[in-house]
Amino acid sequence: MSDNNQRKIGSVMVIGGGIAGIQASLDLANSGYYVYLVEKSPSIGGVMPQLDKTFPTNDCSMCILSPKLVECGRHFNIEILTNTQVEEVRGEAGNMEVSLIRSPRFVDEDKCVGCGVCAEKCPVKVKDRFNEGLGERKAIYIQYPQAIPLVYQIDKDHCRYFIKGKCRICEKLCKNEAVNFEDTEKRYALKVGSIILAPGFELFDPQLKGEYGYGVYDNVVTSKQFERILSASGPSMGHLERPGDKKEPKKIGFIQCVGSRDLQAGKGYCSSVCCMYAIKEAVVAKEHSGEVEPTIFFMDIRAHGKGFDDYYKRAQEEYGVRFIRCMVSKIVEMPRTKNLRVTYINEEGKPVEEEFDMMVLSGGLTPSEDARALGKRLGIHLNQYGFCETSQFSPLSTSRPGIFVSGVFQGPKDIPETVAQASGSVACASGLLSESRGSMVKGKEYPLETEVKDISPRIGVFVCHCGINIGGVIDVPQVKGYAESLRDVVYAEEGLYVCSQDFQELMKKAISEHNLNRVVVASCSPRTHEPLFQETLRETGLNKYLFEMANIRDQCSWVHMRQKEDATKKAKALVRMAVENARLIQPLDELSLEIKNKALVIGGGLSGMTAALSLADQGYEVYLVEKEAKLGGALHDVYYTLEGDDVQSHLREIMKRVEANPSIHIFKDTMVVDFSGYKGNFETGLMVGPGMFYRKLEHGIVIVATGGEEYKPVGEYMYGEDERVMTQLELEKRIANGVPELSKIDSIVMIQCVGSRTEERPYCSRVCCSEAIKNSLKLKELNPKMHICILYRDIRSYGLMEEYYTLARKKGVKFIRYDLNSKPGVTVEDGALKVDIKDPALGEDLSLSPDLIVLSSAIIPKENDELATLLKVPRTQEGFFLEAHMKLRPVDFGTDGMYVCGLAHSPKLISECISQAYAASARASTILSQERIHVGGVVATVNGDLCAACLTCVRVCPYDVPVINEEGFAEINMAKCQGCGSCASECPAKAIDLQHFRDEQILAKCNALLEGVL
Amino acid sequence: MRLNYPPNVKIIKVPCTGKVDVIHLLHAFERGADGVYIAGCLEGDCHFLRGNLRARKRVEYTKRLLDEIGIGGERLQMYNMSAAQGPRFAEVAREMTERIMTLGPNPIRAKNREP
Amino acid sequence: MIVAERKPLEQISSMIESNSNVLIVGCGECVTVCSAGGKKEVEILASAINMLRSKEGKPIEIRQETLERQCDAEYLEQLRGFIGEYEVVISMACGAGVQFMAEKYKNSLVLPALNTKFIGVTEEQGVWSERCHACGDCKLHLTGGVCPIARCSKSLLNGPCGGSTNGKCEISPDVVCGWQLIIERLSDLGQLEKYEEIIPINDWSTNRDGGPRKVVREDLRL
Amino acid sequence: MKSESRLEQILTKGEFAVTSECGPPRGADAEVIRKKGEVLKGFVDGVNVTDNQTSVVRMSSISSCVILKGLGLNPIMQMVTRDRNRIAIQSDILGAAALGINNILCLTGDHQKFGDHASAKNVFDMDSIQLVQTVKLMRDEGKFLGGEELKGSPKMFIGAAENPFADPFEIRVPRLAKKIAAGVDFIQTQCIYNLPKFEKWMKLVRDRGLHERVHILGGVTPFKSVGMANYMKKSVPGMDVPDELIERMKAAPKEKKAEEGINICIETIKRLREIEGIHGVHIMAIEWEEMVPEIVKRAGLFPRPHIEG
Repeated sequence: MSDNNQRKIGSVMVIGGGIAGIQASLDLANSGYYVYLVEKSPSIGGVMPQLDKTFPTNDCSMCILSPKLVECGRHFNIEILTNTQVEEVRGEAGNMEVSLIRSPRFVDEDKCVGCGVCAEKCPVKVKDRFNEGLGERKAIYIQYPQAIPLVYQIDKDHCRYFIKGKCRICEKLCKNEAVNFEDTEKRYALKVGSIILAPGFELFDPQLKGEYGYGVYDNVVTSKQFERILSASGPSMGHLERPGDKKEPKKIGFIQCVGSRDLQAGKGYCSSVCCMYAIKEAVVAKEHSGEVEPTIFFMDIRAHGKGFDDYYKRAQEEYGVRFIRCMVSKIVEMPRTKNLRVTYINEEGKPVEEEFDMMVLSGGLTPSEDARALGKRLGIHLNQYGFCETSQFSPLSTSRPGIFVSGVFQGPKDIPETVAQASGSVACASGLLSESRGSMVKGKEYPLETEVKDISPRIGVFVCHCGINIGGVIDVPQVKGYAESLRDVVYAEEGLYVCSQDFQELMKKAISEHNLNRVVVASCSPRTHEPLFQETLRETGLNKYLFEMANIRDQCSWVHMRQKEDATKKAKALVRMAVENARLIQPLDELSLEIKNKALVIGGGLSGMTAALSLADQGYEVYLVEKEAKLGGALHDVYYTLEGDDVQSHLREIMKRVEANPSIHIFKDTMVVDFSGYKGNFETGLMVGPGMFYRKLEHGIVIVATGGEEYKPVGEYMYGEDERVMTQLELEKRIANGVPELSKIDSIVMIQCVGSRTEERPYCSRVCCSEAIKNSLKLKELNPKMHICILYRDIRSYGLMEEYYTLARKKGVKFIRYDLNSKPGVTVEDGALKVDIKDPALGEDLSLSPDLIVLSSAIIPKENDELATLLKVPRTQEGFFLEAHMKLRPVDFGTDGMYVCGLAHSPKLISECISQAYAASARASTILSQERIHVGGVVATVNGDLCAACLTCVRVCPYDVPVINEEGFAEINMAKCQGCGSCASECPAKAIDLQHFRDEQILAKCNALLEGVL
Repeated sequence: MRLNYPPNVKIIKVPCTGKVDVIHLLHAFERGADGVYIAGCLEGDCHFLRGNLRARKRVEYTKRLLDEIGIGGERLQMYNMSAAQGPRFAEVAREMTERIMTLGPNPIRAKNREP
Repeated sequence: MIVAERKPLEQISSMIESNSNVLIVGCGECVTVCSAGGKKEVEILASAINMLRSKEGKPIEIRQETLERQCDAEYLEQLRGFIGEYEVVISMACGAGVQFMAEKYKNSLVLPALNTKFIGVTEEQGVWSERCHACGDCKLHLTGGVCPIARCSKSLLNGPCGGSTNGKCEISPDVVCGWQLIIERLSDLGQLEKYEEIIPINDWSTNRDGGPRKVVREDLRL
Repeated sequence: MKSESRLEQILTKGEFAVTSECGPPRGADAEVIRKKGEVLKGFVDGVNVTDNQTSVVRMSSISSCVILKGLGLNPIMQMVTRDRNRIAIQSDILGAAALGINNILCLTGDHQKFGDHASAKNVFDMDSIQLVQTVKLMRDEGKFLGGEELKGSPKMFIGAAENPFADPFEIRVPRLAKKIAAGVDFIQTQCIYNLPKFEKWMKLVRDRGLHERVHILGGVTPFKSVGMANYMKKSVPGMDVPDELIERMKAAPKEKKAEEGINICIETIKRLREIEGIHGVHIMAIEWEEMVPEIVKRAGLFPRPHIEG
């Protein structure tokens, strides 16, 4: 029997615990696969925890990451393997054996509860790599406060015991006996069906660019260091100060392309994100202090993502960030002030010297040495820079079947693209392993829930010492005694670590012996520990909502360390509050609804077809709806890629696969005419052409892939008036069709940003620069002597496309810049085309007389406003669909079960459309793979008797959930309610309550806290 | 981050500041609280889209009510901060405590203490 | 709906200055919808009165109830069992409800907590505006569906007056000239010729000027 | 003749009529009104007596009219519908007629919000057009609104105001037509500063032949100062003051501002006389009655024609 006939293994290994690895793990685990998340450092999170804010929304990076970290950390089907590296992979796709090496942590993961006493007392201070060397940590440490797993680690290289053979203070202090100096390296192997690589990147080492003085001058920092300086959790607690003398810097310069677009440094690619992160850092610095004067030295501003150009504009106009288009030639430190004298050549070509307080080097992204070595060990092809090689039409597949890739290891990219690729790679793995879905996951059987509704409360209170974290400040026995005295409390106990495994057993015993029907734990924080205790409750047959926590550590002992008596008093109040609330909490039924395991994909272009195929591969039936009479959408107009792929043959191939796939039901000439339902249970009405008969579909998810098209710039640059003026796609068609006149042409002028980055369409269309370069190179193949001149504003050949920009220049394509306020003028003189332009670099007026003018025209969304209204999904001002979150939910709509991908989301390349389509498919699979979904819990419920049908809730709900039903009162669908409680707090009839946070409970908590005050 | 703040500050958890009702705020003062503040997410960062903006409006309304009642609207505040702004949280706790110290006890409580 | 607004707290509290207990009764209809006298407002008023009194060291016992409607006797009947225990009742209904409660409970002192403002609409969440004066003789068919009596500050039947400026009423730039609206509507409907018909002097006897009004449907009477 | 009004006679004869205005005092002193009357005597064909203008309480229009009548002037009683219901209005009309007042100017009246009794209840039992109808009914048909016949009908020359500059412009002419249909005999317009716009309006009036069915008197008010010009522009509803007039006032030397105001006024009157369908001028020299004789003289309207009887 060959390996191919073996049953595939339903588990996947994800290598790299950054945002890509985390997203991939969550999507895999939520769609029926067991996941090993392998991370070489002591905790997952990657680079995102180090960042302060994220562009273009200025969301706090840690805040948006944290929920994913926590979910990852507590997921049944994700096993996080930290301090671990992959040594070797044997076997084939579907059936692989991975050898792993785990280096010692010296702290037992099962015993450590993360209380941090060890680190408090550890005598050794070490430069903190998490803070990029700007702060200090102890030799026993966690990387950052929210680290997952929340387990300490001994830094062997700095630990006093390991160096001098004496100390072991941490061991003595750890009441849980978690410290283990005898820990050793371990080697073992695991079997998986597939592997997803997400090893991430490193920042280019700026010491390699000696002219900037990094490592020599105090106040030259890397962009990542600057992130830490800006961060509220950073070494200066969010105070903007320069490392040299802690002075607040006023003039801050940013140097772009440090280790990018630099052939000398061996980096011929663009790192894609540095422009935006530098702008963000400049803006955030400005927000820290209005005094700051940021300046960014750049070559081209590459703000090619969704909403980026707008951000760039605001940085200039609202924040007054100064942008200077030039390269800095050198930096010299002023000996006394430690200020930096920067020399650069300005746009007029004159050398300028200017003094700055601080310089930030925008370092490029590069695959880490470890990642490259890993790639070699796995036998996958890497390109010259060490990025994983992939093709345009399968951007997520490595050269080795069964191993997929996502994130920066595949090429430089920003967070949303990384997240999309992570989800996308999950769809690839899932497509491979769908027959084994669910075979490795761990389910759990719980006892039947005890009925408690009409039984009076019997409350058990468990008070935690948390080692000395709580016990060292608060008089725990006294709090326990006090708890016993409270109404309806029938049992109280204290424990050294209430969260420890043995205490859980004790808790279960107490619940059954004392017939407890409500449980209060007074300990650390529900943020990290609530799920653990709720799990214990479920194991004893109690509804998980019958649990309440008093936060006497994070909100008491830790913050009132020096006021021990007050802290004990407050702890009692917090316990009293928890008990009073526990008396009122009710078990909440989570309604279990069947899922319609079918998908609806709207739009039959590349993205829609890719998503449909991926869903079909994953084992789902798909309805694919296309407005036109044929599939393929905008791809019919593209003939080849920049890299040379034959697009039309790929298109034919994919269309054939879609048409032949028995799981895909295609509706052409079809319109969506009505829509209702919620995740797992949608209903969509179609008018199916050409007969226009009505068809109703039931499905569990929706993917919107309605696409985009090239803007026809009628009236601009004589387009539509002179046939020698055409768009890039029109030119491409001629090249592809081999129109013979083309090779005879002498000169061509291409104009960039036609209809993009304008008042009307302020966004960058992202692909036009590479499109122009692509067609120029093709024309140069036809006729190497052809004069080609590209008039541009910024060349945005991001990522590896930079190489082709370099190539085009080498082949003699001329690039001339223009400003928005002096656009090129196109006229016809004596029958000849004439282009007038003011070159801002030379300040001269140029006049060109090309034979052809090619306009790099914007990408606009396909007509979609009616659909948006039907689906109740939002769009941007420009008419692209708007995702739930710009960074971390790039293909989700705010409404659960609805996704977007491709050009309908924003302009993008073929490979990016494909990645997103896979991503949407993977996200959809997290719902479709379930048999039932549980809805309810913390949701708003309406008391129809009280409801005045006033519509307040209908208007207030940010998710449009409430409706007035046929009986004339408000109805809130449990499956759609997000549980924010806005409706409840505005209902003038008090007819709405948010479960688990009912008014009665909040008032009782209030009363309990304020007991004895009056 | 274990940053010290005054122990008189006690926290009632809600899923979103959008859940905070006028009556919750009044109730706290009715029961003798000297001051109440709402710590919501940064504006624009609401997980539930606009809960914190709704809360701010309700706080403004309740402040006026408290002025009418004679408790004083300045005893009620709305702050916006992110989960990563530990120092800001402690700073606000101290700021609010100082404000209340200056204002003195809730007049209801003061009256109750009179012999 | 009938739109109302809570009276200033000071006014309400001064009405019950000498009382030691009070029953606050909300109404579940119009005044709930316009957020003036529903269950939520009852809670807020109760809390506010409680604080006002505690602050003065004169505690007061407060009971809260909210009826489906205060303009129907059957609902008012629900107070029968306990209304007598209270020295004073504050009704958070419109003027009709307050009076009807007083009529039904002759021995109870019933006080208004609201100022009843007008018959109006919800222009947007939190904004209500007047549309109808209940004049008893609807003329909307003559004026493009915009009421000159309710919408013109002077109730002119042949407006606008000379004070109409930029489409706004002379009383305030924030008030739209009712006649401007009528003319716009007539013009949109292609009925501008109607404007030149003089609407004759009005018969106000159907209005409150004819005395308290009553509608009787004999067929419905029991 | 509908009445014994000198104004009616002048207009019927086809003479260019001159009226002016006189605000009653805020008190019971009859001398105030007499003094104002004396100034105007011989220079005007009628004097409007305002009725609690801008909702500020003053001596009643009827009694002031009687005083002026005693001086030999021809008072035009203004009556607003704001303060009286139809019972009081009809009663006052009868009373005024009995006292020899034979002109009435029918107005709606400013909202009480502007006056010194903002908390008053307004009446608005009828509007100005309905008031015109009422007076006509009493005069021509000898009936009360209630339908009963009256004995001794009030012979009043019926006037109304019209503001060609108010919004919305498209109904300004139809509105005049409505007033004519209601039975108005003469119209006094709002102060005219924007002559081109006024001429446009008059063209529309003539296009419908309305100028042949009613006597239109153009209203003018001299600026006393730049401040007044600005105030009229910005604060008086329905007033259209072109910027160039304000500039002209500003440009005038300090001691000659008032004179410039008079000059503008006189120029306006002269231009009004040229407009077909304008039968007279109504000079509203607010609290500046003493200037009326000079204006009348310099506008070439003095002496006033002699009327028999």
